[in-house]
Amino acid sequence: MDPEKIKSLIEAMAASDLAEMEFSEDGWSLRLVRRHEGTVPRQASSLPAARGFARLKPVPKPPDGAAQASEVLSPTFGIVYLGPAPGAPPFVSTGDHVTAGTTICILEAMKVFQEVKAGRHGVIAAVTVATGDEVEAGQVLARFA
Amino acid sequence: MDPEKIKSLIEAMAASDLAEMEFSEDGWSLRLVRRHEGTVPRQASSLPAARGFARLKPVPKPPDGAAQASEVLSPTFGIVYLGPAPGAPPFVSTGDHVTAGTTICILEAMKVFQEVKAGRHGVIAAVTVATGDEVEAGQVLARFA
Amino acid sequence: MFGSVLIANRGEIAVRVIRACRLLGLRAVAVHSVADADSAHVRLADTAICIGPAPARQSYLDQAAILAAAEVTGAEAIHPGYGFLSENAAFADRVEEAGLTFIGPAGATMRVMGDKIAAKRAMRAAGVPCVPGLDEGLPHDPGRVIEIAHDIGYPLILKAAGGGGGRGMRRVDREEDLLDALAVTREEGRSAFGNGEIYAERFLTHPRHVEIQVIADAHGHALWLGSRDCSLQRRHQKVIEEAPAPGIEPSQLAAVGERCAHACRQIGYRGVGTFEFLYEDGAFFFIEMNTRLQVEHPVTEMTSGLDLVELQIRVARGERLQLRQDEVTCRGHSFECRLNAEDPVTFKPSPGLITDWQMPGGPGVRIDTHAGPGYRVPPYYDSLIGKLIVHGATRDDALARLRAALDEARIEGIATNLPLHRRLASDTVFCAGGVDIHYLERGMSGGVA
Amino acid sequence: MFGSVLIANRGEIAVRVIRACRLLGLRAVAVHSVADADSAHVRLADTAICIGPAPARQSYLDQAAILAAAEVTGAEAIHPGYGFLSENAAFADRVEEAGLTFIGPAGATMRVMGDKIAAKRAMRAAGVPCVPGLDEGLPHDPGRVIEIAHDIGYPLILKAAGGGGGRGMRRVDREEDLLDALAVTREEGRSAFGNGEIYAERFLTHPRHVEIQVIADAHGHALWLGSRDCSLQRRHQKVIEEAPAPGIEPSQLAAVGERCAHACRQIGYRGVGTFEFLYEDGAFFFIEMNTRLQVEHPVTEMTSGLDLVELQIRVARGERLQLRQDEVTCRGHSFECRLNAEDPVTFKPSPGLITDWQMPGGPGVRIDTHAGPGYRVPPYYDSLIGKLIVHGATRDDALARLRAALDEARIEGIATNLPLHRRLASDTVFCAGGVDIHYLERGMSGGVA
Repeated sequence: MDPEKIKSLIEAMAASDLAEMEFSEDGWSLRLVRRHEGTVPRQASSLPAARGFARLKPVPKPPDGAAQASEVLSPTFGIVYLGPAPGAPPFVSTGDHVTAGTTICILEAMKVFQEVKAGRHGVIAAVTVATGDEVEAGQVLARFA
Repeated sequence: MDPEKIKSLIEAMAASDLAEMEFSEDGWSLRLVRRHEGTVPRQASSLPAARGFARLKPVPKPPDGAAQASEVLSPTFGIVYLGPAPGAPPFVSTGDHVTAGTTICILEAMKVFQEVKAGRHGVIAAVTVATGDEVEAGQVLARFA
Repeated sequence: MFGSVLIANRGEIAVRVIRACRLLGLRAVAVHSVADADSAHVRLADTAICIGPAPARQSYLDQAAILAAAEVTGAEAIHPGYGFLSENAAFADRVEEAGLTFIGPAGATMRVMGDKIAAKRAMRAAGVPCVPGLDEGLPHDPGRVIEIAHDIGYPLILKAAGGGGGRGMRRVDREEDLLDALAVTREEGRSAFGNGEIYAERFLTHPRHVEIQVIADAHGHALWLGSRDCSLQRRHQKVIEEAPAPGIEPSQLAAVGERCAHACRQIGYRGVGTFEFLYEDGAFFFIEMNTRLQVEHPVTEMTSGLDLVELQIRVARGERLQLRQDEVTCRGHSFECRLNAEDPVTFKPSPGLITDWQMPGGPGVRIDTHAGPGYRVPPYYDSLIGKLIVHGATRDDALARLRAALDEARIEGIATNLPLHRRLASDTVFCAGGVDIHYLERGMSGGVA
Repeated sequence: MFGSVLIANRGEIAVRVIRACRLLGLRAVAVHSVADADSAHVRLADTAICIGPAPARQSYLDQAAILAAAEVTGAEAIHPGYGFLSENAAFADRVEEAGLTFIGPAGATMRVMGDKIAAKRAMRAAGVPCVPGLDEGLPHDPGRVIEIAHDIGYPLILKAAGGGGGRGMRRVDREEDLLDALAVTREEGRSAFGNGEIYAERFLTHPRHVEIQVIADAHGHALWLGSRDCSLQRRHQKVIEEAPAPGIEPSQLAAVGERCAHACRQIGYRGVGTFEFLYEDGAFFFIEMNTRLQVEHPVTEMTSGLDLVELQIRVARGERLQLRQDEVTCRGHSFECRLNAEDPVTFKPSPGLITDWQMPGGPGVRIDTHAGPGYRVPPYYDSLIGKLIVHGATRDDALARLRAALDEARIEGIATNLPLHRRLASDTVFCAGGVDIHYLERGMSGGVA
């Protein structure tokens, strides 16, 4: 281990905007972490996952490129409402023609309601969820023909 | 749901020595847990695993029946010492004849030393660990020929 | 005296109440929806019973299901927590009619305090300072309304008697806007709360939210247990609370606290409660009384050394408060951060699986939560997943501990408001103390919140 | 004044010290062995550096590696924690020689206190009550030894001057056994500690272990911060500690506390320290001074409201203690349970993977730990995986909180002593207070421990 090398690494870290740096050589290892300072918020998502603690698989993010998609995907974890009110007809049914922006369903999470809209025009081949269903982010809500 | 039935379940639980009981019917479910009282210790291992919290696989317990085993297994998670002192010859080597009770190695955990002995007589075909190794409970330490 | 308590709630407050039951040797009965079958309050209770499907109106708000659950489990008392049925006077009545103890004030008391005009009248009668304005509904005669408004002064605010939580209110800056605004607000009150009664009050432009915690037993003994400042709010939701309220003379807090305790005796109050005030230019103005345990009760526990839920259950059991007012002290300073499953910038809710959860510990740190690694935050209820509470010898010391604790906290898998809390704990204006209730929505000192 | 601290330790105490550094705005440098690369103190520090393989003598006890780590990371001070190098005077000297601050007393002070005879002499000179016996080594003349022993009285105990932690001691009940026992103990002292000096003391048959926490700054100001009772021991390992020591008049504790503070001034002590006493039949007898932070320091923090590690670092920085003795108060009562990875019956160590870890929370509960779900307890170090600390208004209240908290705690995957703690917290004799140091090994009130 070369003390000068490590010192220079610490200085390089200080001069950079890196959040974390790891270095190892000859059985030594060095880990540097920069704490957020003052009012600069550190996004939780930019933090490294803890090592040595339980980690579970995060929910997959829905893919981009909805315009070409053959499916309408849920943007979030939530509860599905296929119609605007209990007993009201659904926003869309199998065989319906929709255009980009047509409401497919409403998703509720913690009393906040969010409309899910079609990303392109097309014919609905199937609505794959029901009112009251809990859906994951990225789950298929409806399929185009 | 029949209130009388549930009441009778609660009474049955009170009269028993059960630690936990679950019951469900018609979409209702009931879970009863008895807390330990006074000086009666409740073994941690008898508790149900928490539901909805991270659970990892526990380390497998070594099987019983060492007398017939073709291997010597580690009884615990620890550090292996094949000899009684640094530089001293090992307790056993490949080809050695051992009897039930011959020391195979020493395991250390938190400064407590424990001898691992052969469970039967036989010839050592291989010692599968080295001094300083960390071994799991149930891991093979040596094999009989 | 009851020996078992059904907790008609979920989440961190259900866990909090179960802990108090455990402390007192009472059997704790949890009720839960299908969505909460794996929740911490179910695991910690002695008995747990499922009372319905996930939506709250079919479970935690279903009075019949909760009473049936109490009957079959042999629960003798019901603790409502906060939210859900905690301020529902009809539910309190039904609980008592069923021969059980409702852990809270009598339904009749809750009814008076739930009507803003009646509450204000009761408070004025007890000498509690109120916002300038009439403690009765505005008349229908337009000329008389203009006269009254002139006496109160502009800007003023029109409030529907049945409103609350920021709804049914309208600010009026000039006399020429008064009558139109009144007509609209009256119509809103009628359609939204079934009550067209409207009252007018002086509108305060830069008030702080300061509240007084009280407790009263069933034998006429009432105490105030300290002050809290909850001015850091967003859309009427408190974000960070602290005790005591900073920068206010202890003697002035004691004077208003004494008035609150006196009011409790006058109205025959029983249980824990909170008098909420606006505080502006050195004066207190009563706004409403919460007749239940508050989310922010821990900051008072940290500074007073008292266990409010234990005391609440004890007075519900008919015990006399052994404490004298001069034994209630305030030691140090405490902050509470509400940890919400929401985006820290857009505030969009973020239910889902918590993949990593690491909370701070050590001296002066307390965590109240039902969450943990592997917990899945359901989309059916509010976004509160825990509370991070710190205590320090002084306000500055408590702030330093708050920053250190927030820095150590880590929640992965869902978005949370931890980044907002970190920013607030380092915000120079908030750290100086005494921000008003608009501070957070104005965007703090550095820009947009 | 230093701006960064290297923590020459691991586990919960490394986490504890890092928290104090964070609070004070100091950069925290963690050192770790290969086995601890994933440990909490590594994650929480600002800088972490691996100093060697798993065995402690090649890492946490390797003075050269630690000093090299301080140099390359630019650390300006070293906190030794407890255990490892914390009472190694030569290490303290090397740290100071390297131009760094050792967070603890001067090496010379540690040397005096590390020699039991020298320590006793210093304490007697400061008026601290000691166990009857000579404060010098026994002579070689057998006749003189018999005379001295006669004056002390039987039973007495022979102790090697260099011993400690229960080693190098031998009880003598009768005069005819004296000379043989002395010869054996002298030989033991020579071979085990390189010091054949032996002293004799009255053997106490049913003492309690009561200790006094002190702190002293570098400007001659010393305070005592309260008492602790640590009588629940097994093989000289403390199991549950509490503050204050129950059933002893506060005035008597204050008198001995004042003596301890006085002794600190006399010997020029600096930092936190603990005077350990045996307490029997209403009298205190000094046994030794620990010149470092104790495992059980949190119970004093809970009752005094002070942060001992913060104060320790401040005095090491040369700050003057702002606190006056009359401002040090004791509020309520506190217990600490040491959570060990060991079988609760056989006490066999139980390293391995923690598959489930749920700790209590809420009012009056504090957890100090480096463990959590998914943490793998390594087999290389001691078995302490955390500390569960409670605080209550009274001893009974604290005991009720302790029982409730223990009931809520759950650790799966490894064996722990939680069942033993649960049993102790409900043991009627322990709950009454004041058990002696043999109580746990005698098997408590109900049978075999």
